[in-house]
Amino acid sequence: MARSSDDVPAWVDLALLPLVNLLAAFAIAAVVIAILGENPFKALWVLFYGALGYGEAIGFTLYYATNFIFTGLAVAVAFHAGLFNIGGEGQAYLGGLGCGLVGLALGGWPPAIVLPLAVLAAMLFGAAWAFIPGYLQAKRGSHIVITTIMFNFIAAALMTYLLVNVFIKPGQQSPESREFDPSSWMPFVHEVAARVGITIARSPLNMSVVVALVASVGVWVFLWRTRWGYALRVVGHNETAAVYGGIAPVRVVIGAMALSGALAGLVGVNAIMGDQHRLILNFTGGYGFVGIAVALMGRNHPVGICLAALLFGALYQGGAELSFDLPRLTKEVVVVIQGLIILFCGAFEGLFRPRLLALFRRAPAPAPAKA
Amino acid sequence: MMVLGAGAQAQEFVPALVFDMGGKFDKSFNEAAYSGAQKFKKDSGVDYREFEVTNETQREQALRNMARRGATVVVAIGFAHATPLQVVAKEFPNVKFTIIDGVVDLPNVQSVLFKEQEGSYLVGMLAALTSKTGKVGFVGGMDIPLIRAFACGYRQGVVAVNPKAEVFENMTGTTPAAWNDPTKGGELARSQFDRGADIVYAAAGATGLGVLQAAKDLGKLSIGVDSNQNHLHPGSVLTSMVKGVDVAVYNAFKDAKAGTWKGGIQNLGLAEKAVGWALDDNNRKLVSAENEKKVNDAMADIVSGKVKVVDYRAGNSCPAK
Amino acid sequence: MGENGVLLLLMIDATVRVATPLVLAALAGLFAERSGVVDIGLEGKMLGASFAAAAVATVTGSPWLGLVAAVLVSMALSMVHAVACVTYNGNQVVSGMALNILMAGLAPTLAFAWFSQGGQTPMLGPGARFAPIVLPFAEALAPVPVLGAIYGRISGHNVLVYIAALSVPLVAFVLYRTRFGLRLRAVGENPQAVDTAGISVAGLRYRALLCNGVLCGLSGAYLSIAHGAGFVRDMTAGKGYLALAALIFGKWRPLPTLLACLLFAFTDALQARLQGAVLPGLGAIPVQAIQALPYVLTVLLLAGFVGKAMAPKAIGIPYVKER
Amino acid sequence: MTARSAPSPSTGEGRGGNNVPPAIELRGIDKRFGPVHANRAISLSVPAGTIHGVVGENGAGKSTLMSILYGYYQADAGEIWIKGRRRDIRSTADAIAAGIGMVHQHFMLVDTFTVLENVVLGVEGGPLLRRGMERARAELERLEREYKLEVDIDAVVGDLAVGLRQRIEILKALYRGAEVLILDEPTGVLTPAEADHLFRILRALKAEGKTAILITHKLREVMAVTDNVTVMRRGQVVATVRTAETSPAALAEHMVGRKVLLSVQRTPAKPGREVLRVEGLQVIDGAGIARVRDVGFAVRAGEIVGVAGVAGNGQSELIEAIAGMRAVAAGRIVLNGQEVATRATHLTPRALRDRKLAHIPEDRQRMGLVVPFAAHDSAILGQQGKPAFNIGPLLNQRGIIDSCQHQMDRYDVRPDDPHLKSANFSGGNQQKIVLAREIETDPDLLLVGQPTRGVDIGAIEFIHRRLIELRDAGKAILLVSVELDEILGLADRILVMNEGRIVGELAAEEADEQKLGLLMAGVARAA
Ligand SMILES: Nc1ncnc2c1ncn2[C@@H]1O[C@H](COP(=O)(O)OP(=O)(O)OP(=O)(O)O)[C@@H](O)[C@H]1O
Ligand SMILES: Nc1ncnc2c1ncn2[C@@H]1O[C@H](COP(=O)(O)OP(=O)(O)OP(=O)(O)O)[C@@H](O)[C@H]1O
Ligand SMILES: [Mg+2]
Ligand SMILES: [Mg+2]
Repeated sequence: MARSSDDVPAWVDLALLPLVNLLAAFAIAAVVIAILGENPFKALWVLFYGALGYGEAIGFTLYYATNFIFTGLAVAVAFHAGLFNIGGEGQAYLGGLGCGLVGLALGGWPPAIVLPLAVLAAMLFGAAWAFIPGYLQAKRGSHIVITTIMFNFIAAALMTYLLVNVFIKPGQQSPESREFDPSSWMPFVHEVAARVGITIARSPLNMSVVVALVASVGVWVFLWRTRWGYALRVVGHNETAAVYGGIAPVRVVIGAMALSGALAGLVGVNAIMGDQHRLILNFTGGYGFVGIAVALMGRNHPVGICLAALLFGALYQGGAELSFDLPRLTKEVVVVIQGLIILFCGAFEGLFRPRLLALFRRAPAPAPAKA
Repeated sequence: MMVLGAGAQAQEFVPALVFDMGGKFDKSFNEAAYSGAQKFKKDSGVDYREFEVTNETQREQALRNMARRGATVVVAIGFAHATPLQVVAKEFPNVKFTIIDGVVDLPNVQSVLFKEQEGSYLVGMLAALTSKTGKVGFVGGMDIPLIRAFACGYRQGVVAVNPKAEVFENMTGTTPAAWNDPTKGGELARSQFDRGADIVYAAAGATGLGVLQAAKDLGKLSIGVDSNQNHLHPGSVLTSMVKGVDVAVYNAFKDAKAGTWKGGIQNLGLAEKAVGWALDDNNRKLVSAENEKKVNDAMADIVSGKVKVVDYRAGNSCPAK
Repeated sequence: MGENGVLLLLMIDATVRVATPLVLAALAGLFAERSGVVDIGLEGKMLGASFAAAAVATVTGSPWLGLVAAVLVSMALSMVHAVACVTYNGNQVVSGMALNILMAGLAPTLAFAWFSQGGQTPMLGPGARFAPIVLPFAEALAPVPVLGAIYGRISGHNVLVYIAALSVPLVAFVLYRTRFGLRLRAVGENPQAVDTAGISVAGLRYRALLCNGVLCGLSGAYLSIAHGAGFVRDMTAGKGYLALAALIFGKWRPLPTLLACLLFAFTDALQARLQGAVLPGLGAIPVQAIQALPYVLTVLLLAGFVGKAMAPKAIGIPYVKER
Repeated sequence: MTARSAPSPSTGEGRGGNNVPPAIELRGIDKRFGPVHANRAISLSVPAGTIHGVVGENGAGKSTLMSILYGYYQADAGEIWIKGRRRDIRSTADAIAAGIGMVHQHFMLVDTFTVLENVVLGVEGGPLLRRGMERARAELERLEREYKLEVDIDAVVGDLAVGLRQRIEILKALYRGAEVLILDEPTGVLTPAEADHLFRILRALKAEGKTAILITHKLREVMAVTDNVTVMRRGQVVATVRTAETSPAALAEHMVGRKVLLSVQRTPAKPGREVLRVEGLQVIDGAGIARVRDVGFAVRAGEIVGVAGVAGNGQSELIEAIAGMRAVAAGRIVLNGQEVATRATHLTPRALRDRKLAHIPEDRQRMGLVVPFAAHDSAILGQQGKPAFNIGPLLNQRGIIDSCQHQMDRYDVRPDDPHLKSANFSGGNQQKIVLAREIETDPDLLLVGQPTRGVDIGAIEFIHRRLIELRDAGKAILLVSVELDEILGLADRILVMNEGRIVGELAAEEADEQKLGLLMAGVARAA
């Protein structure tokens, strides 16, 4: 890991510190919960149990985490190329459209053909939606933050149009497409497990989670172990040095955005092929935006992103349980807790850092940094 | 956590309510559902469980959780619950489900639909009868079939009174924010007033609050939706197109408790008094006796079948342009 | 003046109303970003402010007290951002996102706890919000052709619209003509230069964020106690992001930023009037296409004319002297 | 070995009797940056009205010490005495108030500001700019006249050449009424004429009773202008001597702890085939200004061709055009007999590297390295596509690290840890990393820009030796430097550039500093 400080044990930087921050966030959240008249310990227990306490909960947590991994990776890849992609939401939306089209068109085909095609289509559509802002940034200098924000809105308009006017199931009032043929669904993890004789609780968790893990490893290998990833990082840090090093920033910028969009597009596979099995409105549910926090909290590193995604997945699922079991803790309170956690684990990361690092720096001699 | 098994169900009556994405305080149909449930709680002394969905994945989860945790009857608000309910209702054949605004064809599901077009027709008539400019407006949340049905009924009512009347129609947005953007709602209403409309009908959730406010600020009239919103700006809200979601929820709970709950599809309209227009002290002065009579006559005609109000959703088209 | 002229005036009117919160928020962002601190948290601060304004105006019946509350809340949130990003060198984007998410939850929670009206405040009566101000002579001039109509349109907005209009030259003046402005511009470009000139980088950024809080507070208050009449959850509906886009569009300069806000607002007003339009030969244009028009137009303009936006050089990078 | 002849840093002495107290006295200054111990118990005394030199190899802690005096960093321990009074300097504002001014090694200027705005920043004279600016303008014009520090007050700093930017830094200090002026490697970016000019200013200041501290790597300058000189090594003061009583060789030995060869030994060149040919080259920059005009020359295998010139006369653009980083507006470039660039087409930097071109850029931080990358990642910049560093689609991580380790050992990079961040190496060591990378590609043509800028003598000796070795191995080298010593010491032929044109070409034997100086200034023109 390239990022850990040179002079403290890596576990302090990567595990202890986030934990301390998490505790601080929970402490503040506990105060809020107490003010609202609930027992904070009970609430935190429900949150924790509801997220990880039993099979189905874990399934939901991992399902959400899958979405966050995709959008987190998307943000991170762009970030390493020096680009701030706020457009994950729109790219995910389009990704869903891409795989949805495959699901609708090739319903009855063998899964071995449909599923890879669906994944490919999701990536392609997501990439295409990010390609345009990338191209405009590289060639015309149009600021990527504005264009990707705009493309989120355009994607929403496009999808609403398509669902209301084109894909809507006739005679139905809900703007959603017909259901795909079950053969084209991304298999649920509980089904796959059942096939090999393991019983796990039923949840929307589907094989997309494997795609997410593969994507994480892939992104890591790509960024830190290939020349293309190398070129991308050089461009992100120093464009002049990139030109000097024989790298064409224009191509890298466009390529990085396309890759970023492709990763965001995979949300479509998880949500559409894996869970909804039909095209619907708003299935992106803000995952694209939260992906920004996930990426930055995960320090733009796939391992960190997976951990942060897990945290957010747990918050989504545990939060739902929280408002389910403790009616006084409405969905808004859950959002407050999420905000606090992002604030403390992300923004106030430096609050305890110097003290904690100082505590550990004294002990071992400045060892050479390990990769 | 999951101790409530099938055994407990037999004795205990546990009603449950799953709201749609806007949340229970959307000043619109979720809130109507909420007040129906609250009324039931007050009348019967039985508490109910509730959950507000915040993303698409939670719909199925929420319905299943309710059923699994011992709910006797689960009311789901909003058409988007139809597909997940299709799955969950099969899993829990002994649990009663009621869905509002959607159809699920299963024996243990009661599907409640409303003829929004009929209520909208009446307020459309009243708008046309009251308008001095012959121009009226409509502000919808999102361009979806449900909202088009509102708009279409409204247009039919307007045209029935004044075939030459002009109807301006605006949709707020394409994201969920469209239902929560009173600022934009206000602007859309103002744009219609600017073009000469003097009455605007809002069918856009909390966005509609901005429409009502704009009408009030400009001294024009507005028409509320879903709940009776006449009291929000007395003297400025011409009327409200009430949709009896509260009654539907109340009845579902009450019937389930009494054992008279029945599955199947209910398509509720004026005849069932499930939709209608609101006349109370707040808007009394705005509606002349003559207009009141005309609207009530039309209501009787619709109930009797003499006048047919086309449902946009039936053929994806509207006779009144 | 023909009917079209009147409609145009009315559209300009709408443009002004929609642009006001954008202008205030974008100028707020200008202070933060010119000082080198990314502010993606405009949305959250606006939301917090609009809640505070509505809540206090409801309780006290005074819009002015509501305005003060909005400004204070927004400043407090800016200070959270400052402590995180300036003192503790936290990630500025994460901090901003955290504020957005926090306020999206906190504002309705507090509203519910306070007013029990489901996460919104009661509708404000006329006295509790900023009413339109009729400028002097507006009535007298009304009969005068053209001029009367134009002046009539300039007149009749609420006080925050005029504040927003005045804040643009004011901010430009502060930025280009005052000591504070000079230092602000410097610290966003090269904080080391500021530091070695004997000025505290952190102090400057804190002050910039205080200004940011004030303007953001005004923007939020506009939504709930001037244009609107009460707080509704999520009522900012992405305006913070749009303001940020306008700021970037305007290349971090006051006047171009104003123009960008006006452009966004104008296209918005335009799309409201274009909905339902029928193109000869093509039939009715889908509503969604018209709704997407402002965004498409923005992208096209950006790609076609605006060229490369040069951000303040030190933006987003915490100022750390010792590695 | 510590030669403490004159001004002793010990207390008391400076204040006894009617002696003026020293302008600056540092006692026991200690400073750590995390694991790096940059200053160790440093004591230093600078008598008022003198010019005090500070020398030492890269990373010795000179800049750190001065930044502490200037209040930019806080010392972990130690005291600062100014004019015999102990002062608490907690910020640069305190230092400025105490009459200290500093010209930093890396300039502290706001590029988007005008000269005037940069100078008044921090001393605006009131909350509104207008009045203060007018006063400042008058005062600045006076200072410019008095010290002959001409710059256009309303020019935007980003458009100015480095030499001019330094003047602004000096003006800044003077404008703030500095009694003590610290200059951190001021001549690294100056031509001899500009440097001389600077020294005249320093002497003028001294005559007014002001004090100057001069950090430099150029012993010639130390000998020429300073009264006393302090030598630092590895965070410690190893000697403080009167300049008059020492010699460059002695100082150099103090600095590196061994004997150093101050001039390069070389045999005459044996030029072979033509490797690079440039004809009628014209390069136009982003602002539409022609930076290189009608330039033509050739470089043969086995020779070093030096390009001399005042910084900003088109040398950088020339090198970048040959390296494929800039478009060619007219003319052509031929490499190894093959046309590589014309107005119509030009090969990319990558393609040129494939054709055995290597390039040591003049600005290692901006171009040569990726500062936040680990050293081994910086060490493959430009070579990331090389088969040795790749296994199929993947980078050969082991190979890359090994290769970097190997290069670090061969080029004596310190610390020799490939995993360390590139930013954590001192300038000289960063330069060695770049040098190693480029030379080890075994190029036919090596473009070298300012190879020893900011590099200490030990490293300079090494770098010069490597370049000569390379030449002797039959490589063609095009060397751009503003250091005339360097050009005269290394080049076999010398081209002089002025305002984008080649105004003269001299063989090594016939060149001397004076001839070159005249050509560079654009006064003379050689055939
Ligand atoms: N801000 C900083 N944070 C961490 N380490 C630093 C910092 N500044 C300097 N150092 C380290 O402190 C040591 C002394 O650096 P300093 O810049 O004082 O050297 P120097 O003598 O000025 O060298 P040079 O001749 O290259 O300018 C070096 O090892 C350097 O890497
Ligand atoms: N000889 C080289 N000199 C400098 N950079 C190189 C060299 N070879 C490759 N690179 C850089 O390394 C990256 C990957 O190189 P590679 O040759 O594998 O690219 P490629 O497979 O041809 O793909 P593409 O050319 O489409 O980027 C490129 O971004 C390129 O900029
Ligand atoms: Mg130095
Ligand atoms: Mg290749």
